[in-house]
Amino acid sequence: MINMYSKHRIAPKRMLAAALLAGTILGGAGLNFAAVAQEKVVIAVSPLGADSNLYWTTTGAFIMPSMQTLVGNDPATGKYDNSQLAESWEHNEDFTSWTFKLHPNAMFNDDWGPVTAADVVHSFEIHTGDDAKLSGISKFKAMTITALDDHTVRFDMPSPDPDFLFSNAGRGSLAIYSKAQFDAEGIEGYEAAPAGSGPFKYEGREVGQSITFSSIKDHWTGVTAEFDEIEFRWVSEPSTRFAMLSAGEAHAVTLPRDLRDDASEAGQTVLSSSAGAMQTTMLFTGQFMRPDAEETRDARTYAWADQRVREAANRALDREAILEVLYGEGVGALPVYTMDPRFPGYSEEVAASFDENYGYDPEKAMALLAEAGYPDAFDNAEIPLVVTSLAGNPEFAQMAELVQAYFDVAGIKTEMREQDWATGNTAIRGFTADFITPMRNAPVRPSALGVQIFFTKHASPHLDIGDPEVNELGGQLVAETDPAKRGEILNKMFTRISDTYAHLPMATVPATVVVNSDLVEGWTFPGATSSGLSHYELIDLK
Amino acid sequence: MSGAPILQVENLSKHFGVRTGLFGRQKRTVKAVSGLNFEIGAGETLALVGESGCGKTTTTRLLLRLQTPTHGTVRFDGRDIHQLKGADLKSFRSRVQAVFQDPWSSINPRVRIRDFVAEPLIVNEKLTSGDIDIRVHAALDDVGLRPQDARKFPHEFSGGQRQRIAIASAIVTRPSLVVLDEPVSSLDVSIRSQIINLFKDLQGEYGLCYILVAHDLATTRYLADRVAVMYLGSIVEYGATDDVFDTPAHPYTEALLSAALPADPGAVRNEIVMSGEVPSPLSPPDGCAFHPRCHRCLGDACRTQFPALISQEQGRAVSCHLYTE
Amino acid sequence: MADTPIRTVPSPGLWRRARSLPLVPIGVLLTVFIIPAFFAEWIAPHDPYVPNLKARLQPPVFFGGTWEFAMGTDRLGRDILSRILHGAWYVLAVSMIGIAVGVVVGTTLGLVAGYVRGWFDGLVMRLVDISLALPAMLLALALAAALGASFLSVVIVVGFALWAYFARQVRAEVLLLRKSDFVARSLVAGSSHARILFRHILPNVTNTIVVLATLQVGIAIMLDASLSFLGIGIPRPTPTWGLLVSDGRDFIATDWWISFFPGLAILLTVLSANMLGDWLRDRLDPRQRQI
Amino acid sequence: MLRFLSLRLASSLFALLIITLIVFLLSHLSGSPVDALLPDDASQEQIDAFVRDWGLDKPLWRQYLTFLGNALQGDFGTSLKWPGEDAMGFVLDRMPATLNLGGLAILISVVIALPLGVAAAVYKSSPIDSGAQIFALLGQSMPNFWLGIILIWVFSVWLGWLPTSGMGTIAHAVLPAIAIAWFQISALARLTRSAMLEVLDAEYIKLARVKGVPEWKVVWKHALRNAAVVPLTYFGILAASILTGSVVIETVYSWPGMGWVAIEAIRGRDFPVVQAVIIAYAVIYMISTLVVDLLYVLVDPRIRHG
Amino acid sequence: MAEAPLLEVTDLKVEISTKAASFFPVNGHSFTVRAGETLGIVGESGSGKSMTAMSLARLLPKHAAHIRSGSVKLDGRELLTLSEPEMRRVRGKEIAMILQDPQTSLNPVFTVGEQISEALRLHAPGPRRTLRERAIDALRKVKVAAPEHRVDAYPSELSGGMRQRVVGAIAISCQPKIIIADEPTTSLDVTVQAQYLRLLREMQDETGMAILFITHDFGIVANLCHRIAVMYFGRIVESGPVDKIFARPAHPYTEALIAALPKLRGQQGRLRTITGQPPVPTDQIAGCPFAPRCEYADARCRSELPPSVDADSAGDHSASCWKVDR
Repeated sequence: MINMYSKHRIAPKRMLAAALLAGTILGGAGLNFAAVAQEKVVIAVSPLGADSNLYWTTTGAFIMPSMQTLVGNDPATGKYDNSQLAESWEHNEDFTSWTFKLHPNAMFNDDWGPVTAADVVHSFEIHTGDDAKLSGISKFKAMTITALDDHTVRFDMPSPDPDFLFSNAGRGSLAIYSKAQFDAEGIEGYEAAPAGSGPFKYEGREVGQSITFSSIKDHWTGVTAEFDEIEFRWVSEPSTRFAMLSAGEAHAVTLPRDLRDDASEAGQTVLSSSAGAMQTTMLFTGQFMRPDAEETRDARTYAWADQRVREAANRALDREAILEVLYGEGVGALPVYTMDPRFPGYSEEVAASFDENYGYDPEKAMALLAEAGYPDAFDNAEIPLVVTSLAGNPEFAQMAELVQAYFDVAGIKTEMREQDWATGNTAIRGFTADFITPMRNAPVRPSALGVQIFFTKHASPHLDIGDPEVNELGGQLVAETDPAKRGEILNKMFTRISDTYAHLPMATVPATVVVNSDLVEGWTFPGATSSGLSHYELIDLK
Repeated sequence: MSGAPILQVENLSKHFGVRTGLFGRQKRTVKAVSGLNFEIGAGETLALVGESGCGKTTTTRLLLRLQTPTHGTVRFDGRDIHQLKGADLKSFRSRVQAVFQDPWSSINPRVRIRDFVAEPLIVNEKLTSGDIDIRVHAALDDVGLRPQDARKFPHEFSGGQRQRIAIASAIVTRPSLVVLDEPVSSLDVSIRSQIINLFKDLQGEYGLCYILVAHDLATTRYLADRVAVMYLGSIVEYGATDDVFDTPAHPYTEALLSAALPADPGAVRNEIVMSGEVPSPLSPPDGCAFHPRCHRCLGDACRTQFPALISQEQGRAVSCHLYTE
Repeated sequence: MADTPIRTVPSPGLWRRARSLPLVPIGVLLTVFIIPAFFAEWIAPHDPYVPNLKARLQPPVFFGGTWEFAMGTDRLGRDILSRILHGAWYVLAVSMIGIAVGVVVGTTLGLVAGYVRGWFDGLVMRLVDISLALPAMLLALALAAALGASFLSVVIVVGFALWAYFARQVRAEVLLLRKSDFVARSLVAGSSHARILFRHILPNVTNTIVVLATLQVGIAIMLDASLSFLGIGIPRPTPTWGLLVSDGRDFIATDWWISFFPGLAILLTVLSANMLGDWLRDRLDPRQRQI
Repeated sequence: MLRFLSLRLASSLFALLIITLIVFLLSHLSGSPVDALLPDDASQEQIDAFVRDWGLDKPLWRQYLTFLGNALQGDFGTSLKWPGEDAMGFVLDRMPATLNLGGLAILISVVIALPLGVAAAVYKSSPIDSGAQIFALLGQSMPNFWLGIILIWVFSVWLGWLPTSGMGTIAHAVLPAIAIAWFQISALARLTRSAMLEVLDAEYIKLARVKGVPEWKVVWKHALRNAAVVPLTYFGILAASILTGSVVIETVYSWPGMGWVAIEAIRGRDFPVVQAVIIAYAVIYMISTLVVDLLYVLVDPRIRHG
Repeated sequence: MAEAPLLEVTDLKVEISTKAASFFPVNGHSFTVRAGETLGIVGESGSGKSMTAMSLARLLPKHAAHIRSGSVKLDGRELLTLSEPEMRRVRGKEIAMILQDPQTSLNPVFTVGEQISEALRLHAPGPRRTLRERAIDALRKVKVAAPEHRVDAYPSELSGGMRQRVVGAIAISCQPKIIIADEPTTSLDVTVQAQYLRLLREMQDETGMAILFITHDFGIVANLCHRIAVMYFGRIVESGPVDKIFARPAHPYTEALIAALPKLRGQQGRLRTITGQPPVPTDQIAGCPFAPRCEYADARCRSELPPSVDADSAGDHSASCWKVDR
């Protein structure tokens, strides 16, 4: 009996232990994860490239909703407005001097006082320091800033900059920090909790996981969010984000196209930005039109140095089908990368003749290739096609696969190369790129800016296509200040780019976000920022 | 002893360094064997007896040149085996072989019998494959196996047969000396006598000489011409087998023999109570290593002085204070 | 010196061995893995590479689909079944070559280290430590960034991830074997160290190597899949199973078949390889007890 | 004992030194951080300043020596990707997250694998045995990210029992820990099984039965205590695998641990953090093997007195 | 002679069945052990002697081996029909065992004291301190020096002989009626073996327990046992008092075995041998299993199994051989 007894004595003990363990787990489960509290909005997006409260040390992909810039974008149209810190602005005739007048009632959160010209000057200084990595900041470094009075600042620049508002709006090259806070707490104060003037107050961040803001009840703009808190969660797996949305853990998430369809089928709501947020293309890299290309290397190693090959490549693509797969219905083809109807220089003719010149025509593609002697006339007939799934552009992998398939039909041999942005950039900067790579323009830059960055040597030398005519026009553009003439030059540039089949333009795409239809009624945002998202205070909860 | 000795061992010692204590600061020396002297003549069998840990195995490994001695020499045919090189070494390897205790572990399970038996020939002599086959078949025949067994793998044989295979491999080069390390202790009784007889037969036929390590004293007595009794790394008594077994001189030999159980309920046994067990070689007792267990301990002399091995008449030698003046 | 005696279990006859073959795992391996690897060209009903945009996201047969696409199609309308069949070859190649690299490097180092001991042994064991301490995944990321993701870099990573296991195991076996009587016997016979190493010790560790290699098939395939997940596997459009599962992972809740069937192929292959490995281990070496 | 430990420590340090070299070379082979960390339109002055600041213009060996010297003082530089963060400090901040997750994964794998292995050994060749083996093998047969996502859908979305992702309560850790652990269960259960089989054949088990010890006590007290030594030796590898597994699983579950840092840092060419994180991984591994060696001695008196 | 035997084994058969084969390693044998007596079971490997020992304690390997028939009575009580918990109380308390290898028969992770007191706790529970005292007592009984100190030692700290004494201490700790000793001295040195056997004899004298001693060594049986049973191929082929068997072996196998041994004193010529190999349990042999190796065998020996017959008139010596009267 002793043995029997001891057997029974031990068993309950073990069961107790098991129960304790289970209890701890379930008990813990009950604490926190149940559906999010109504007053807190959760938005799950891909992790950021860089993550810091010191905005100027990041590449500017995410501007915190607690911070404001000088110029705003209208949520419905994307047009510049005075919803941010500048009440009004003006520029001199040749666009070399811009003056901004601040809203007199603009206040920093956390009682750091009114927003003044001193704050702008101070922010300008920290943004142009050595540790600044912001996109477009090099332009700021060449400027000088002057505080004209408490609420007026003037920027002076060495060359005309008609698109200066872009830098201060969605692009967000200059976020306004509080000088008062800096004087009181130094850089550590910014690191711990930067005071901004936006409709949200910075609450804190878990590096790599989330960042939280509370909404300000009587904000100086008079706009107040209808919820108490907003939390951004960085979640790299799209399906995890989808799961969070489905489980009610997130109000809004960003999803790749197919999952968006799935989510919409499952009853969630897909919201698009009111304006185009991104343009995509595939670039023939390498300065293939440069006259000195022959000297520096054998141009024939680049199949696409021959315009007939470039045209064939474009003709080989059934854009309608590709865009439908990549972005869904309703996304229009883009005639020239960086050309946008919102900005000067838009060429109706190029757009109108796009179908005729770039339309799907495999026979013509094959004829052109035969004429060009492809592949026999080229040393390197196999064109590497770069896939960059690391860059947070989920559709790029498919884009490359589809392009490859269509190329294959037309007889262009390609070889996939999985490559991250950094490696690709290294090759491009070193002028050793021998691949076709997907590229995006987000937020959509003003045409003048975009065309110079991606096609001329003027803004970023390594992306220059090497066409003397485009570069010549680019040079004129830099010097020209008359809006009408600038438009003409741009128009010519786009025409030239289109005529020479300098790239494989794809689409203008709005930014989209999927919201949990049980929790969110709607949200209007212009798609004007790098991430596409903004105007969080306008999220309309059910 | 008939003729010149084939193997001479002089002052042979093997010490191992052992680190002990925290951080291994203390470096101790373990004297696995020390100051061994003996020799073997052609066609003779010398047995090494003693309890486990007495240095028998180390001794055989030194004789087989598997280990290098700390002091002393082993001469085979008059030449120091630890100095041999090249062809001389090959010749030594082919003339000295061994049979180990466990027939299960001493044969590579992945090698055919033919290749196992032939290995000493293959590595030491230049023979054609056909010649090797002939020699292997002859050796298998010698140990009572059939030529067709050469094609098989070890697992197809029983323990007794495996030991025959091991013996075949040991005699295939017609060696002069075979070291037998507990060659029958893992065999069944009914097989044991077959193998013991086989050793005798082979010795008669080829004039082999054996160095036998065995813990079964009856087997030792049956096979050995002379015997060296070892205790804690030293030889305590040495002499012709019959002499040593019939009139043991050293108290340890006496005790050892009295512990052996004759397979005869009527046999008279003079039981000697030997207290305790063999001390650790790490901390051997001072003086005579056996004195803590000795039933005839004389006192201080035994406790402090190491008794030298003193030759008696008829090639006998004893290391005991009882026999020193 | 308490040596574990090395004993081998008498192997049963060939016929008995054949009768007890684990037919199910072998059958599964053949149908899912080996035959497709070599004959996908002829078996696959569709071209695995060409998108068919009219047939996007077709569900599998019995789930609203048709026999034309028995396992459904992916987002570009490519036939999942054909992609799985064509992917088998790459999976086979990566795992086999990767394991071969691991076996050759690991066995050689383990063999020599265990036999000669001394400083070389110390060095090899430190290398093993280093290799185990460096997560293979991180190495892969760095390597992919350095060399570009390619078939070669995947093979290198798999080899690097596996060699240490072989080295450890082989070394441990050699340490036991070198003390065995048959090695002593062979030394007495006059064999050179090279002969002992290759003629006596190596054949006795082959079982271990074979068993371990079988069990590593799973690890190799998993590693390949994880690399695809991180975007540094064999580049597109090569339909390796890892890529197929990885590409379809977003759609587990909706278009589940995209990742389910390649996942099932991986599961069946790895399960069978492991079962076969277990069976081999039970048959070949009862002492063997590493993973 | 102490001597053994100090030897182990010395060899671990040597291994770490080699690892620093490998890590340094690899991270420098893998391209310039300039392209990852500066925007597309960075000017040449920006690039030059960056190169100068990070010492990228010095010869490689100088860079390594500088790196090593600083590393010895725990200074791996400042993160490039998380501006203002001290690289090692940043990694160390993430370490508890990974250790918590890894610890839970180890706990889960042990709690499941040990009984599974014991049951399989006790009921050798029975359906229980095959069932246990197949259950254990399943974890090794599924890519862990796939398993991870399935777990999210089943337990978070459909059943709503556990949160999908992120870090917070212990409930957040359950799914990722299971996703990591399941892969290990197989290996651990198999080891336990074979060790138990060996031990159950031992004489002292017979002796225990002869004494009249009830069977469950024979298995769980006499046999397991001995068999546990074998899985224990596997713990170093277990730790390594769990660290490796965490790289993928932390990404799936947005678990802000070291694995997450590692991937983000490598993608961003954040040299200082890459170096810090790999060294941290290596140190954890070395420490865990050291701890295993110590445990080994505690569990097995044969070694203590050997 | 009239008193009832302590242990009575009748027609015991053990079958091992695996997928590959099924055979009887113990094939129907009967023997008795009286209180205070030592019975030696002698046999070569594979003869079934260890299997006999394990089947008496009902500790055959599960699944594979089964007792097919027979009866085992201890003090008149049938053991084979006891329930497992009842049997567990017999084990250790009434039947104790000493196993072959002292290196492995103690659990390396528990102290000597824990292992002795575990047996005590199971069969005669008491408070911790008493158990420890009794464990020390048991060690003292097996003549372990400094038992108060050794009780806390791990097996790895003890020498082989010492370990086997500890195993002995576990065996006698609950004062069993019979100890089954399965080759307990095989791995010991002769001097240690002699000490151990002396200890066993003393313990027997002191407690009056019976010993079933299983061995392959005729030297041990000659010196320790009162009676001998010789096993071959799963059966007892001869049994009787030790002096009768050594003096006049009735079975050719016994006779050959004794003659095959080298003698310690008074040397003989060539050793007698038994031809062939001992059978393995899976072999199929018609008739007398020893017939293929027996020099006296004839046609009947090869076809018919010989019954056990008395070898002399005293009735305490029997053999299974057609040629007992040769």
